Amino acid sequence: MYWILPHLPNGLSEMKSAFTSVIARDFTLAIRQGGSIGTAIGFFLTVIVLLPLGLGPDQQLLQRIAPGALWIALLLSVLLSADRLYQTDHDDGSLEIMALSSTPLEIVVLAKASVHWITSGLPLAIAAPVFGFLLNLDTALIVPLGIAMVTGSVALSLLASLGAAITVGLRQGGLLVSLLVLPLYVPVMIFGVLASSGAQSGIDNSGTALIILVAIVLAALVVTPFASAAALRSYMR
Amino acid sequence: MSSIERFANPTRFMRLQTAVQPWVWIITLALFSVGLFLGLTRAPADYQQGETVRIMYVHVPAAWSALMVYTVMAVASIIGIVFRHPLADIAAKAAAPIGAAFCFLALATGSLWGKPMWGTWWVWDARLTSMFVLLLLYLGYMAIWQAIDDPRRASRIAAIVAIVGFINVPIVKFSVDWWYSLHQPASVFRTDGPTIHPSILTPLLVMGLAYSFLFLALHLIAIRSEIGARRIRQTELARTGALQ
Amino acid sequence: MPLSAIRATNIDGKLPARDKEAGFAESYGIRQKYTENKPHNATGLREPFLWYQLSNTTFNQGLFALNTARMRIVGQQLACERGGRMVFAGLDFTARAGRMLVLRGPNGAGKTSLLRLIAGLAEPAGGTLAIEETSLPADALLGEHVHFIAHQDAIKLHLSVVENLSFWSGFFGGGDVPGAMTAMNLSALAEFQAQRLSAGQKRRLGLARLALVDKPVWLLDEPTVGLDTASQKLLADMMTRHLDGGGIIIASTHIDLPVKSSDVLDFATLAERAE
Amino acid sequence: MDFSAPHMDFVISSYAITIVVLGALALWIFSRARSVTRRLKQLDDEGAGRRRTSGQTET
Repeated sequence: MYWILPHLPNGLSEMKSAFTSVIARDFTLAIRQGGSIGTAIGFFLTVIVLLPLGLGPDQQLLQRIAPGALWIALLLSVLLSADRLYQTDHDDGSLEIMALSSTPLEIVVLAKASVHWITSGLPLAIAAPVFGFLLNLDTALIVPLGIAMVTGSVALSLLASLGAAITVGLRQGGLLVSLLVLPLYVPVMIFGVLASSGAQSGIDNSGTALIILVAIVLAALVVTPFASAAALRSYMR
Repeated sequence: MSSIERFANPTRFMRLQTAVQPWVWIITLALFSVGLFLGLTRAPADYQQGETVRIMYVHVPAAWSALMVYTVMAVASIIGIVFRHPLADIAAKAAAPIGAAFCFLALATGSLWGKPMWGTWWVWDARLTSMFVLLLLYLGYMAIWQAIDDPRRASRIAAIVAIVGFINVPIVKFSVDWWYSLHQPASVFRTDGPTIHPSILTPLLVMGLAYSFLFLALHLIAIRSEIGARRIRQTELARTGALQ
Repeated sequence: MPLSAIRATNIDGKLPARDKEAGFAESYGIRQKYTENKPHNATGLREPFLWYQLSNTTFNQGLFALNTARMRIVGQQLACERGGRMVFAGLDFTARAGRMLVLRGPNGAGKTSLLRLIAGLAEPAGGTLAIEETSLPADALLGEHVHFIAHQDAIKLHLSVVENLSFWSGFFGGGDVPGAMTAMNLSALAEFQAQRLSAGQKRRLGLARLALVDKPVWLLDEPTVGLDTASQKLLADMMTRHLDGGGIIIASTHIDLPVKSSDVLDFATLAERAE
Repeated sequence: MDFSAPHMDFVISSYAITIVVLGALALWIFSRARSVTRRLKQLDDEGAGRRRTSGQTET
């Protein structure tokens, strides 16, 4: 790749301006249209309410499953909030114009995914521990849960945007997205729960689990932009 | 004409396939008979599991080959997406149902093994759980092929799905092992590892080889018919092109 | 295509002496291959995914001054398939600098498919598409040097006119927003949200992108749809200016735009030849 | 191996399900291959017929 080097300064500035303008646009749109984050939190609460109704109001039981239940609610709502991430850009032709520019589509994907994280993933990750009291969450766990969720939600948003990109041209997105993305969520959830549920059977691995969670986030940060951009390109050809 | 160059290599493959096919089947049957003979008659019954241990000779090879097939699928997808080799896409697509069947068998026999051992049909044991996730990955991959009509587009998207899933598999395995080691149930028993006695290991390996050759045989046929299907599509395409 | 060929296009060439960028490239020890009078296949979208497709042309918009004086876009024996059906086959065309190529033909004849194919948004089922006599590097993709005006206007309804345009100018790394608005007579509507615009005004907003950033090749798919005569005049003026600057326009229109120096590619006759 | 051993039914049923599933898979693959070859042959005959009637060549 040595032959890129002389042109990087020029290219970088261009890509930076593209990146920032996509972020600015999507952020403005998210604020103008509004509603999306409210819907996501509403969905989150619905899942939380269904759990005691299904499992019975046993406080001890709820307290024991609280971290896992909150994580499941979180990843479901993040997944569904990203379902239509690329839809409007795909339908109104913006995506094609972006693909035709000299800015790699990976940059666009990264920008859109980060906006989704800021507008959906992060608020949910912050709200989730707060709503933990509904499940009688051990108050000592609120802070570690918050940290783990804010970290993990980055990976959740990235993988959800990958799912949205893979199904952008298809009529029935939702179910397929879930089938494709939920298996990818398994490691995030496992280490997220471990990082946020403190001491398990004597030993406390939450620190290690959090570090591994960060590693997973970084891996997702590397892989998903390329995969999503490739998927979007394939839908345009 | 691009369609010709697109199928130049496949035609060579067809010739190769017709040549090797019978030998592959002979080897497969031979391996199966040897493996079953050793496993069912020669290998001893386990001192605590009794005859139940013989389930291992269909369970473990199924799990092995499910993983192997997914690897084959991912490698084929990488070749297909980087070098645009049509045969690679076709090979990946043809492998998926076979791998899914192996994966399902691993789960079913595992559950049948678990009932007498654990007393329940299903235990969230680390191995079974990661197998379950693998089955989900297979289903997702096949769902993509179902959902997208245009084969060229479908092959690219499916390849991306397969590659991402392939990156995911070891992470899932690692995380599930970790998770399982933390909530450890009372009775744990190992189905493989260095402790196995050769009289058990030999039939196990032979059966594993037999499964691999069965995959090879079925895969070759599936690829062949997939090439045929694409060629049918091409021909009909050419007809419509000539008509309008 | 074989890796060796692609490497060869990236290195081991000579720079024309007249190129003002020669010193720059040489100073980095890079010797940029040029394809004067040499055609090369230029279709498709660039995939950083494939390491060997990465090259300076991904990044060096504006670094190489486009020499479009004698530039030609030449399609030979192009075939296009869509939805399992052959749209057209054996299509030959040449688009010359300073001239407009008008695509004529009934609906479904493949005018849009051809435009998408040139832009790189569709893959030819056969044939070659090449840029000839250009100063673009050998591995340039045509798609990165075109304005593509499709049926959709690529505008966000919740953004105002000026916001839409400044997004695109920011995305393309700088553009002339006020100029674009005056070119399509949108200055009065600058603060209007796009959802309050009429269909024709939306179309004008979409077309304003042409004046926003300078690109040598314009691909216009029914640009006049929903435009009143005044706006059509504006568009025609813009196109004439582009052609006078040595640009290339390939447009599918039903009405005759008052644009001089235009060739016609009729898909009806093409279909007859296919019989 | 003795068939009177405890849990023998589980062993037998696991072997049975393996045979059934793999057999079904093989059957499916074989039938698909057969149908594809039949259709291909049919198309080739048509193509040959078209060529014979009108001198036009395959696209």
